Order: sequence, then C-alpha cells, then structure tokens
Amino acid sequence: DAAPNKGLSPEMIYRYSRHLLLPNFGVSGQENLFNSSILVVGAGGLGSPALLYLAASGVGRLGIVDHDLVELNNMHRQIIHTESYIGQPKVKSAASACRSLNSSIQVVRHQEALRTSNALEILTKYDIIVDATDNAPTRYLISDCCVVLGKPLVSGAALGLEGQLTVYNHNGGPCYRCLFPTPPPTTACQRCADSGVLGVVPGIIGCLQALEAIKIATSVGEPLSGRMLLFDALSARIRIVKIRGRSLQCEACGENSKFTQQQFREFDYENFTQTPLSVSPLKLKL
Amino acid sequence: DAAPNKGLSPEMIYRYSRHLLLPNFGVSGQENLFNSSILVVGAGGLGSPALLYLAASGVGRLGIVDHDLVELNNMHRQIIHTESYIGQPKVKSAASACRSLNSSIQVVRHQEALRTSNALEILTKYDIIVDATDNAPTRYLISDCCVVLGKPLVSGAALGLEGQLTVYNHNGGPCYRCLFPTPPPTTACQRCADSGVLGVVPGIIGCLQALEAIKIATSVGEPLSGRMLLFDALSARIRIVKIRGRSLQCEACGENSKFTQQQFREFDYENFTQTPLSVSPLKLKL
Amino acid sequence: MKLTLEFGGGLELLCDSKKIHNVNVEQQNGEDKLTMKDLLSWVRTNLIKERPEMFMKGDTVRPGVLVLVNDCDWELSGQLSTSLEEKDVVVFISTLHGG
Amino acid sequence: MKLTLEFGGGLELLCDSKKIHNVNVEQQNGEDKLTMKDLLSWVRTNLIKERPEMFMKGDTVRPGVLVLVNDCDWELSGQLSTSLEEKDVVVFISTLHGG
Ligand SMILES: [Zn+2]
Ligand SMILES: [Zn+2]
Repeated sequence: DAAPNKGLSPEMIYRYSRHLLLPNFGVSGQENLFNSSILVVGAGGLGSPALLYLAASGVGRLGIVDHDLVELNNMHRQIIHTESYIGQPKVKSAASACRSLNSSIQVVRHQEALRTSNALEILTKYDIIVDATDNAPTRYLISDCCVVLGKPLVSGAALGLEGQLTVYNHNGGPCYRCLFPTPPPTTACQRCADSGVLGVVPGIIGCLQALEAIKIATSVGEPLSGRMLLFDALSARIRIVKIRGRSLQCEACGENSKFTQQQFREFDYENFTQTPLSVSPLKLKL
Repeated sequence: DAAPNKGLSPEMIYRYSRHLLLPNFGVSGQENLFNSSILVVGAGGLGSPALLYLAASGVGRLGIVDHDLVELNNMHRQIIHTESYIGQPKVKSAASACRSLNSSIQVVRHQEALRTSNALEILTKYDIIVDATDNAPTRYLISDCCVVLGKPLVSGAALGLEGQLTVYNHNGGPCYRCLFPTPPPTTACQRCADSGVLGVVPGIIGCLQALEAIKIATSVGEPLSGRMLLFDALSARIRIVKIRGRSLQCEACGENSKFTQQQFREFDYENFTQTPLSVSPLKLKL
Repeated sequence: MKLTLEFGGGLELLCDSKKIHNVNVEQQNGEDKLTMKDLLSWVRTNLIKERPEMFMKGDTVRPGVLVLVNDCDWELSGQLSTSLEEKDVVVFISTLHGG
Repeated sequence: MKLTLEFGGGLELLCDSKKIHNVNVEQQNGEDKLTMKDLLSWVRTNLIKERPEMFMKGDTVRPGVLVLVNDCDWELSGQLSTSLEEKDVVVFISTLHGG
C-alpha cells in the first residue's frame, strides 16, 4: 500500500536540495519519506501545521481524516484553512492547501468521523498515524487501532497555554492505554471549545508531531518514544520526561492481551469514556 | 503609530472566542494584540509560520520585510508560499496568505532588503521586531537598530537539525552584541543553502517566535528574555538556559555606549562581519 | 523536607491557579522517610483548595494524572512507595485531549 | 573528574560528529581544582580532531561560541576561572544564523 518505490526526479532533487545536503538525512532520508505514507487524524489546530510540514517535506502519500466544516472561530489557530473555505469541509480545504504547497505528492481525503466501523480500513493503508484529534474517546480508539495494526502513533495535545507530545506503540514503547488504563472522569476532559486555547500552542505541538513522524518515516534520530514532552507557553518552559515502558498488564498491548480486530470493532469507546466520539458539525450562526 | 485603539467587534468576539475564554489572556489580551504592531524581517523558513500565526492570532498591524523571490527549493520549509507564487516576491506571496487567513488585520509589505539606510524608518513603525533572517550582518543590524529605537527583538535561528531562540533588548535584558560582541569568523557562518536544514525545524522555531511576540504584545507570561532555548531535533532534546544580562561594556546598549541613530546609519555591517547583507534574488534555473 | 511541587494540565486550578509550589513537608510520625503516599495526603490537606476528587481517587491520583518524580514517571520508581529526598521535584500533570 | 561535554550548532563536526562526550578529566599538577581554562585546553588536546581555530581563539573560545556550565552562561560564573565540580555538564554551542 506504500507509494511506488522510485528514486528522486531532477525536480525533486532541486525542491528538496536543503534536505539532501543534510549529512544525517540526505538522499536516502528523502527517498524514505517519498516512499512512506502518513495519516493525520484531525485537520484542526494540531493537524494544520502537521499537514503543511508533512506535505512540504515530501511525504509520498498523505491522508487526512476529518468530518468537520471550517468555522470562523477555528481560524485563530487552524492556519491551513482560509476564510474562503468557511462552511466547507476541513478535509477539502486542508487537502487543497497541501496540494498547492506540493503537487508532487499524493493527498488522500477521508471526509468522515473516525469510528470503530471504519478505523481499521483507513489506518491500515498508512505506515504512521498522527493523532491530531480533540477528545478522549477518539484518542483511545486511535491508540487501540494502532496496537491492533502494529502502527506507530505520534500523539499531540494542546489546551489553554499547555501542550503535550509523545510517540506511542513504537519500538516496544507504551501505548496510550499503558499510560492511561482507566479513562479520566468526564469533568476532567476540557475541550478547546470550553476552556480556550492560545492558537500558536497547537501550532508548536503540531510542528513537533510532523518532526516525529518524519523521524520515524526516515529512521533518522531518536523518536520521542518512552519520553513525553510537556510544554508550558506562559513560562516558556519545556520538560522532556521519561515515561513508563509497555505495561505487561495493558488490556490493549500487554503480554496476555488478546485484543483482536474483532474486539476493536465491537468496543464501545463512547461508553468507556462517557463522552461522545464526535459532535456533528455546527451550523454557522453569524 | 499603533493601530487605532478600539474594542472588539462582534465578528472578532466570535473569531477569537477560544482566546477570550483563556483566563490568562481574555478580552484584554486580544485587545492588546489588536492594538499592537509587529514586524517580521524575513518571509522564509522562520517567517512563514511566524507570520501565519501572528496573522491568525489577530495582531492589529503586521509588517513583512523581504526582497527575495519565491523559489521551488524554498518550498520544503517555507510553507506560507504556494507553487503558484514561484518567481514572485516573497512579500507579496506572504502578505496574500496572511490576508486570506485574516482579512480583519492590516498587513504591510516592505519589499526591500533591510539596510542601514532604511531600517530606522521601517522598524520605528512597529512595537515588536521578529528577526527571521538568515545571515550574521543582518542579525547585528537588526539588533543595533532595535537598541537605538528601544524595541524588543524576538530572535530565532535554525540550521541543519538545530534551532535557537531568545528575546533581546527587553526589560533590561541583553542585546545581540552583549552575547556576541565580536562577529564569528565567516567560515563559522553556515547558511541553509550550504549546509541544509530540515524544513520543520525552522517551523518549530518560527512558531515559538510568534508565541514570544504575542506574549510581549499582550504582557502575558514570562518572555524568553535572559534565557535561550536550544533545540536539537535529532535527539528530541530541548534546553532552556540562563544567559548573561545586559553588558555594561556593550558597544550598542552598554552604560557608556553612545551608539546613536547617526552612527547606526554609518555603520558598515558587511565589513564588520566580512559577509554581504544580502545576495540578490537568484534567477530560477529549472 | 524541602520539595518543589508543580501542577499542570489544569490541576493548578485546584490550588489557587499556582503552578509551582516550593514547600517544606514535615515527615510523618517523626520518621526520616517521606514516601509519595505521605506526600499525596499532605498535598490533599495543604494545597488542594477545591474539588479534591479532581486530584485523587482512593489513596492515589485520579485516572488521567501523570506523576513525575525528578522528570521520571513514578511507575518507574514504585508509585506510592517512591521515597522522596531533599530538593526532589514532583510534577502532577493532567493529560490533555484538546487540539 | 567525570564531566559531560556537549557540542552543538556545528561544533560537533570538530569532534567526530559526536555531540555528547562523557569524559574523565585528570586534574592538572595534582591539584583538586579544575577550571574552565583547564578544561578548554584538555578539550583542545583530547577531543578536537580538526580545525581547532573553529573552536578556540587565543586561550578562550572563538567569537560566536556560547559556553554553558549546568545550563548557565559561563559569563555568570566567571568565564575561564569557573570552577568545575564532579558531574557538571558543560555545553559548547555555536550560534546559528540560518532561517
Ligand atoms: Zn499498552
Ligand atoms: Zn548590548
């Protein structure tokens, strides 16, 4: 399912010349990127910069999942969308922006909410998954699906003036459930719509997500697996902390876990987290 | 010279609602942003995300200085430009992108290279300066000009797989010359064109520059003054280190310095650093 | 014992919106040792000003809270039984879901 | 004395492209004390494999190199006269100009 394996064209050598000059990256890094496929779930605050930088960097096939429409109150942070797309699907707007940056890559639109009924089918087509969503049940759903399919997951989150970033299910590292076996109480799950978010905070985390996805796709550098980045915009402080490894008792990825594709399809994430997977796109009320 | 002081319109209240909800930011933060003016020098790798996030966040007046044309080999990192602008001025392309994100702010184009002959006149019109340039003489020129005019300077740099960020000349903190009184040997001044740069690295630093500029404009949080952020993409490590304060002996900002506007106009930055301020825009050779 | 406690991800709202607390924690029962179990009960009594159920559940932190002792997940040092030393930095951070 | 030395901003190219060096530096003349001046001369002899003029000028680092001792600018601790202690982390980083 990967993009067709081939070398770099003269135009690509010119386009990516600043990458090719990098001793740690070079031609093989760029070829690996071109032969890789990355799925970004969510074309919002985190997905905007992640998609733009992944497209610009030359990922061969870039998928976008979202079911929302562009709204004016997204635009303080969702810089991939322009005012002319207000009221149109985010996937359409984001795909168009990616193509206008880089017409030499393949951009795939998945204009639907991610659910247990379609997640396996969508995620299986990609090498690396980027979680750029905004709610707890979808985060469990994506992590479990990545465990079942054996895909690395670059997970970012931002709220208020803080951000968090890590890589799950990669090189023997933990999955989301290893860290959070029990979902938090719903009262602890603030959303950007309730609590606000400074627009550039998901911008920073989304860029870092693109970087981690590129590192995994090219096998360059040390991905942020088994470590978590904690960002505090107000005080301009960043911690990178060591987190637990894979848990033997994890219900998704643990040694004795028998979490199968079938069980995944039947798992009720909304009931598990007591939170809806997605709210339907709002009607504009300007 | 600031944008006209006025409150937020109902449309702005809707557009920036996620900012207004933030306890530490709120209506006064948004109004301060709208009444502020920020100049970004350089519409390249650092300037691209800095400009997009500053425009989206609602800075009242946003200036862009650049004399270059968009080239295909910029596009792996300069995500503000689209393929359709190749061969056109970066300032035109960047201003158009900012306006399409946010038509409610003022975007000012300065399509020229920054020199001692025009810098005072351009910088004096803005509250905060963002250094998103790519060479040593321009960095000294901008810092000195900020010292002479008393403007805070958000300085970022990226090369290869590393980035650096700090705020100069703010709240009694050091200027660029306090840290680097003597220019480095020209052989130590690698450029992206020579050594390469992973596209998303200036993306991360440019976003952080936008954040610092927003914090200064709104007086929210602690800016990165007297501290420097050092980013290593390969190992995913970030250090925030304490740097020296203002130097009493600094030739630009020191106690006994008499560096005047007149001296600034006559200072030869190219001779000082043994490096040209700018190379003329390249002809495309595709 | 002097410790630095940090709250993040919204947990700071439970203690007067203050993120960093430099505290001096008296050992229990005249013992030399202070464990994370002791510290949690001290924090609940002395720092948490509202909605304690958003910080703790039973005798440990509520689901969704990461605990870091000197930048290291407390799962790696024994969770509640982790021994603390002078000048340790303990971070309590709630996982974020927004984007 | 065990020290961690880090090179960045291109300076790692002068020492086999290796950024982090865990080293054991013998004190000079049997003295207990090790200063940054001693360390610089040790680094120049033992780690710098090429173009030493890109690392030092005279008896200090060349212009454009920041020196950090335990995440703090060495200007704040006395530059060349800074005393080092066991397990200190010293960073040498060249300022970047690119964008
Ligand atoms: Zn697991
Ligand atoms: Zn100065």
